[in-house]
Amino acid sequence: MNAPPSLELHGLQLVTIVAETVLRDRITRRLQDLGATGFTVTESQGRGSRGLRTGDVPGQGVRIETLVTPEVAVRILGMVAERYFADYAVIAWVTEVQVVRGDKYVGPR
Amino acid sequence: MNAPPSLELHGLQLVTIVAETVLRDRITRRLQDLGATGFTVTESQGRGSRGLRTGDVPGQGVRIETLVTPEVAVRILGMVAERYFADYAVIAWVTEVQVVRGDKYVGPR
Amino acid sequence: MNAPPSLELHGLQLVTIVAETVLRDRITRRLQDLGATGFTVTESQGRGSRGLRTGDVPGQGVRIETLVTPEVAVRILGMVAERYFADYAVIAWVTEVQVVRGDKYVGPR
Amino acid sequence: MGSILEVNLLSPITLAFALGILARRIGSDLSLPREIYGGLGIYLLFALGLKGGHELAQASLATIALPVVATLALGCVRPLTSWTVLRGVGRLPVADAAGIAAHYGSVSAVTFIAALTFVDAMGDPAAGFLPTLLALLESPGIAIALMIGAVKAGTSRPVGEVVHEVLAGRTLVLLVGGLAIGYFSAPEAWEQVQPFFDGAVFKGALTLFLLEMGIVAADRLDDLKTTGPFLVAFGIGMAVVHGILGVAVGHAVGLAPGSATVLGAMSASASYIAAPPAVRITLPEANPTLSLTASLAITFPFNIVVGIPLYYRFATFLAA
Amino acid sequence: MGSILEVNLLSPITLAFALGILARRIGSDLSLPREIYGGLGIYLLFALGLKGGHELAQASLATIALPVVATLALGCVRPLTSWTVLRGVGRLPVADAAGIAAHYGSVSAVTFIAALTFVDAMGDPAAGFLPTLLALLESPGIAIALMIGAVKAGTSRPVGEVVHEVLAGRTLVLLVGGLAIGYFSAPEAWEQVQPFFDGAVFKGALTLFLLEMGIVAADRLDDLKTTGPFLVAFGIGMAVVHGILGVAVGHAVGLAPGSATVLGAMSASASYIAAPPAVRITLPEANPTLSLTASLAITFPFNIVVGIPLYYRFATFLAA
Amino acid sequence: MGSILEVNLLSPITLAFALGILARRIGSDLSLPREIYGGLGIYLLFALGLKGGHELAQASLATIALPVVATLALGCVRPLTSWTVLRGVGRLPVADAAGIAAHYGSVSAVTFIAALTFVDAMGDPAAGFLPTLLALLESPGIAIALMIGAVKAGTSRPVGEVVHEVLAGRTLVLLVGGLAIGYFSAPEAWEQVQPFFDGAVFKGALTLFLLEMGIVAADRLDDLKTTGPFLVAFGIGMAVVHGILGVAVGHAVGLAPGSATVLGAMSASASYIAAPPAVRITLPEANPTLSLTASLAITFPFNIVVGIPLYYRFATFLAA
Ligand SMILES: Nc1ncnc2c1ncn2[C@@H]1O[C@H](COP(=O)(O)O)[C@@H](O)[C@H]1O
Ligand SMILES: Nc1ncnc2c1ncn2[C@@H]1O[C@H](COP(=O)(O)O)[C@@H](O)[C@H]1O
Ligand SMILES: Nc1ncnc2c1ncn2[C@@H]1O[C@H](COP(=O)(O)O)[C@@H](O)[C@H]1O
Ligand code: NA
Ligand code: NA
Ligand code: NA
Repeated sequence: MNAPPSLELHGLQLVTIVAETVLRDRITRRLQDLGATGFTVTESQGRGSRGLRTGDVPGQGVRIETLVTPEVAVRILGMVAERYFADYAVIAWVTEVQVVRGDKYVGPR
Repeated sequence: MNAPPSLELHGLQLVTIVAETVLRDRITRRLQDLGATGFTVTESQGRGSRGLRTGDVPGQGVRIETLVTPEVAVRILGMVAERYFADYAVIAWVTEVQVVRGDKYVGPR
Repeated sequence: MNAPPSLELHGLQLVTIVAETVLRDRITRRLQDLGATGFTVTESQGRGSRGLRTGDVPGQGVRIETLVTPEVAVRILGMVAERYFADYAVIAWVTEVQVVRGDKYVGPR
Repeated sequence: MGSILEVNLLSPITLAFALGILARRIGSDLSLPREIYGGLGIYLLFALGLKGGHELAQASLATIALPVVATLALGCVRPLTSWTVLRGVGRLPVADAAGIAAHYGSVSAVTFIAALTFVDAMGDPAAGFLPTLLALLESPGIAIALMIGAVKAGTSRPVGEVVHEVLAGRTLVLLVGGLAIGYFSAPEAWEQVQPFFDGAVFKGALTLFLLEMGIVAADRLDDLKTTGPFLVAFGIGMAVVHGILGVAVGHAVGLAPGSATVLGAMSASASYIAAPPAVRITLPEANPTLSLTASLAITFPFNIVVGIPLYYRFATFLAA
Repeated sequence: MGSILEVNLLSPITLAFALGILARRIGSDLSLPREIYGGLGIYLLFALGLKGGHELAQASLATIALPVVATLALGCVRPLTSWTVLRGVGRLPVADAAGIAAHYGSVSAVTFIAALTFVDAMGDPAAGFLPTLLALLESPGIAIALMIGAVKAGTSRPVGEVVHEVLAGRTLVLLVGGLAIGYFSAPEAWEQVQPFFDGAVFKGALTLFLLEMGIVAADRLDDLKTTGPFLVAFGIGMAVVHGILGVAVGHAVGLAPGSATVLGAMSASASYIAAPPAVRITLPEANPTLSLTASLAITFPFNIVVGIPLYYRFATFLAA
Repeated sequence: MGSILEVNLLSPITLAFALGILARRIGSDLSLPREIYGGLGIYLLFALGLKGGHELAQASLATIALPVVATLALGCVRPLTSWTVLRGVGRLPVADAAGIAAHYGSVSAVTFIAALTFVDAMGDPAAGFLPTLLALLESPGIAIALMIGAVKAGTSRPVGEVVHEVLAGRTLVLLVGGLAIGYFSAPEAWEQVQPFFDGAVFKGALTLFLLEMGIVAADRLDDLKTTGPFLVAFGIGMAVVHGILGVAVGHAVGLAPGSATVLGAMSASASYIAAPPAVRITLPEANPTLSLTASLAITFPFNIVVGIPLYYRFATFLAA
């Protein structure tokens, strides 16, 4: 992308986590500790390998997105995998993106 | 991304389909047949080339995401294009992503 | 991705803008002027560097997605950065994607 | 007719609809949350069914036999008249004509309720079995028009699947389910919930619903510019023709003016809830803007403001 | 018993539940918007608390002391009987047994309200302090079952955190908060809002709520195929045992048949709002499909249709 | 004053607000679905307008002329006093001062309704044309404060566009639209819907609305730590000054104590629905946390709990 320098595009990683609603606050609270500077949540519904509707426990699922550096992404994915993968309906993936004024989202190390 | 091997990141494709609500069940029912192991749906509104509001037919639009292998992605996109592109307000795209424990989402072939 | 030629995949850019709800119509109205052929909006909630809840002003946040060519993407990001970054809770990023029948989304130049 | 129109125009129900239109025209952000609008719609249909079922339990089979037959006949005739006009006069493509005919072959429950409320206010309340007729008039028209469309368009679309969807659709399930519950409930049990499903609560909920319907209809007014004058003429003309027909048929089978008016309003109305998704799936080439604009932005307001008093006037004329 | 069952079956409340199940079984898209369903639930709990609080202000401490003790005892016993049967007879894994026991140790407020409405219709209204007992029976059972589960599973899960979540959960806050407001409000102030929180509005809202509960329950009926016959037997058997126990205990502490019936129905019921998220967090290995299917698709309908009349029959038998 | 405060504190309306605050402080997940909250807000404003319009139709122009002038004067003065204090005493930046002044130049409809309910309970009901005054007091203050801000900040922000947005905003459309409908509806037509828009249903809906407002306000209490003591003093002090001013002006133009109290409460209140988006667009440099915390977490609770009884006390003192 031929961005004029003024646009200051930064390569970052977008971590997307789809999880049962019951985990919403537990996960977002941890994001900041792991170095994320913010997050965006949307409501979702889904079906996965678990055969479980995400809405099995009343309330739907949530889709959490956070823009982070690669190191923070690894920490977040590790946390999600370790704590929640065994027992909960959770899925997480990473996308490479270009962020405007991306330096804002590089948290303290 | 320097993922520690323990994280088992898998390259997969994220297919996103934005469609009229009336197609929601018709599309998600087909996904599994084509090899997807799951999907996530969020509600959406939109405006496109058709000049049609997605909400023209009562009910809003839906945004369906499914993580799949490249072969399955092609099948899904083909199905959507063939069946729905001519007559419905539908759009579909593919993003390359890295998925934690991505092997879970490689369905039976 | 080994797409059969019939699928006509086009490389495009997906611009995602997360913003205060109060900006929803202001931003979407501008998208078309800048060359976008459509957009998809979902409701969201979030927390960012501003320490502000997106929902501080009653109403939640919105997540606007638009598939565009790289030139249009630059224009949109520039508009968002210039007009809204200083004073509003806004974030924007770009992802490289493959779009089915992507030529539909290349607006007039 | 002056005072009849006045009763209709100066009711909070009609005025709320006008306020909704006005609000959107001046660019207001006013809008009932979608879920509230949906919930009110469910409440109105269910309440209508419950009350109708309770009253049906008091009616004799002899009283309703002829009106039932007449209603089914209307259900078969209306999609055909619509189709004929749309193809013959409007020269619309097959899919569009069939799609619009499906809307005008079905009914608008809100128009029905507004007519009930109007004849109540005129001191000429309709018979208790009218909601049963509404349930009977809802589906046949959709099915017939879709079948015409499928045959003429030579498609192998899932008409069977769609017939099921219409029969299992929320409108019919609420109406028929409510009728059954009202019919079978013990009278004392019905009385315990009646004030919630009847009277001021029902009319108040209808007022709020019409406020939002005004907003929704106003959103379609701009489409009139692109859909052209034929659709406007069709939306009004079809309403008048079907309305007069409904009143006449009602009178012929022995309905009093209040009931004949409501049957006329029902017959004059066009669907905007049950028909659209059914048409969207079966005849996707049909342009949904045409059918929705006609039923929501033309026929519905026409009936609410002018049509219902007109049908009433005709019904009292026949009965005189 | 014939006429008792009839009163129960031919009420709009029970019939609306049946309609919800039927609608989903025939593949209807009918569904109350999630937000309306949530809002109705909040209204019902809050209204129940308000009314109960207003009536509690008229009760003497002497009258309610024994019933309170009896209720707390039921709250301790029910999770243990459930656990014992689930482990001993059903041979379920520790986490599943503890998870289900938490559901059957708590209560269903809707079953409680249906029982109140039923004894009203039978001319045997329950005492005004029963909602207070409901509030007392809600939480202990969840806490006890979760503690058993945490100990047996040897996990260090956040039981404390979860106990807080249950106590601060919406069900208890609305019920206890409503009780307090009803208790402290000046009688004239209560009268100004009473018609909104009581009588036909309350029962009408309950009818709509049960329509959606039928839809939700029907969605779980298919799960019965995979969860197997033990769960069906458990869901019905446990309801009967706890129901009879509740009625007997109520009779023993001096409750009249109406009140004893409601205590029995409360005891016979299983939670599907407060327990699920608590169990999901504390015992994530437990399969939520098992507990939700048992409480929503088996025990809840059983109590609504058959259980409540049965407990009433037993209560009048004891009182005879 | 003891018993006045008691009437106010022991009403379900005030107690529901307190429960909402408490629920959030103990970490409860209780919250009305956003759509229900929005729907209740629309209902309350529309009902207020309808009833006010119906009563306005009975008022003579002579009776309301002076109060109308007085209200418009209050609408011009209040943003100026607010601006002067915020700049002069608080030394806030231009944008923040203008933003907060816009909130305190407008009104809170819920405070108004609570005052109506309170004077009703005191046996001193307000005149029927008060809702008309509310509609008049809503917008001028926002426009004036935004204009000051735009001029002082030297920006070329879209003030015109924003004035349109405020005038076409949902609050004003519902209020003025409701007033017009209530005014023009035939009396018999109004009576048919009145029980839905008035009395217990209205007060019950207000109770639920205040439960959620307590939750929303509690979410802002933590912000008080960062916004500092000046804002607390401003939120209370401005309410008292504007409240006393409103009562005095009301008394001067001949309003009875009930009406003067309601005018005072209106004058003492600050907007949290109409003003925030208008300010956000016109003066984006203004920190929305400051204005929302002041109006929602300080002024609103102060008026609900202490202010309204105080203004009433003053109004009866003047009238004595
Ligand atoms: N292949 C997939 N693509 C997209 N979303 C998925 C996929 N699999 C699972 N999900 C989402 O993740 C949630 C949990 O999935 P699971 O843990 O596999 O049951 C589901 O409810 C879906 O929302
Ligand atoms: N360029 C675009 N970018 C993002 N979403 C789009 C775009 N074009 C269309 N859409 C979405 O796809 C739906 C159908 O578009 P269309 O078929 O072009 O009318 C719209 O309602 C939008 O939600
Ligand atoms: N690092 C991030 N990742 C994802 N979304 C973010 C991030 N930072 C901010 N946001 C979103 O952007 C909005 C505005 O952020 P800000 O301008 O930083 O306060 C927030 O409410 C979030 O929805
Ligand atoms: Na319809
Ligand atoms: Na529960
Ligand atoms: Na306001």
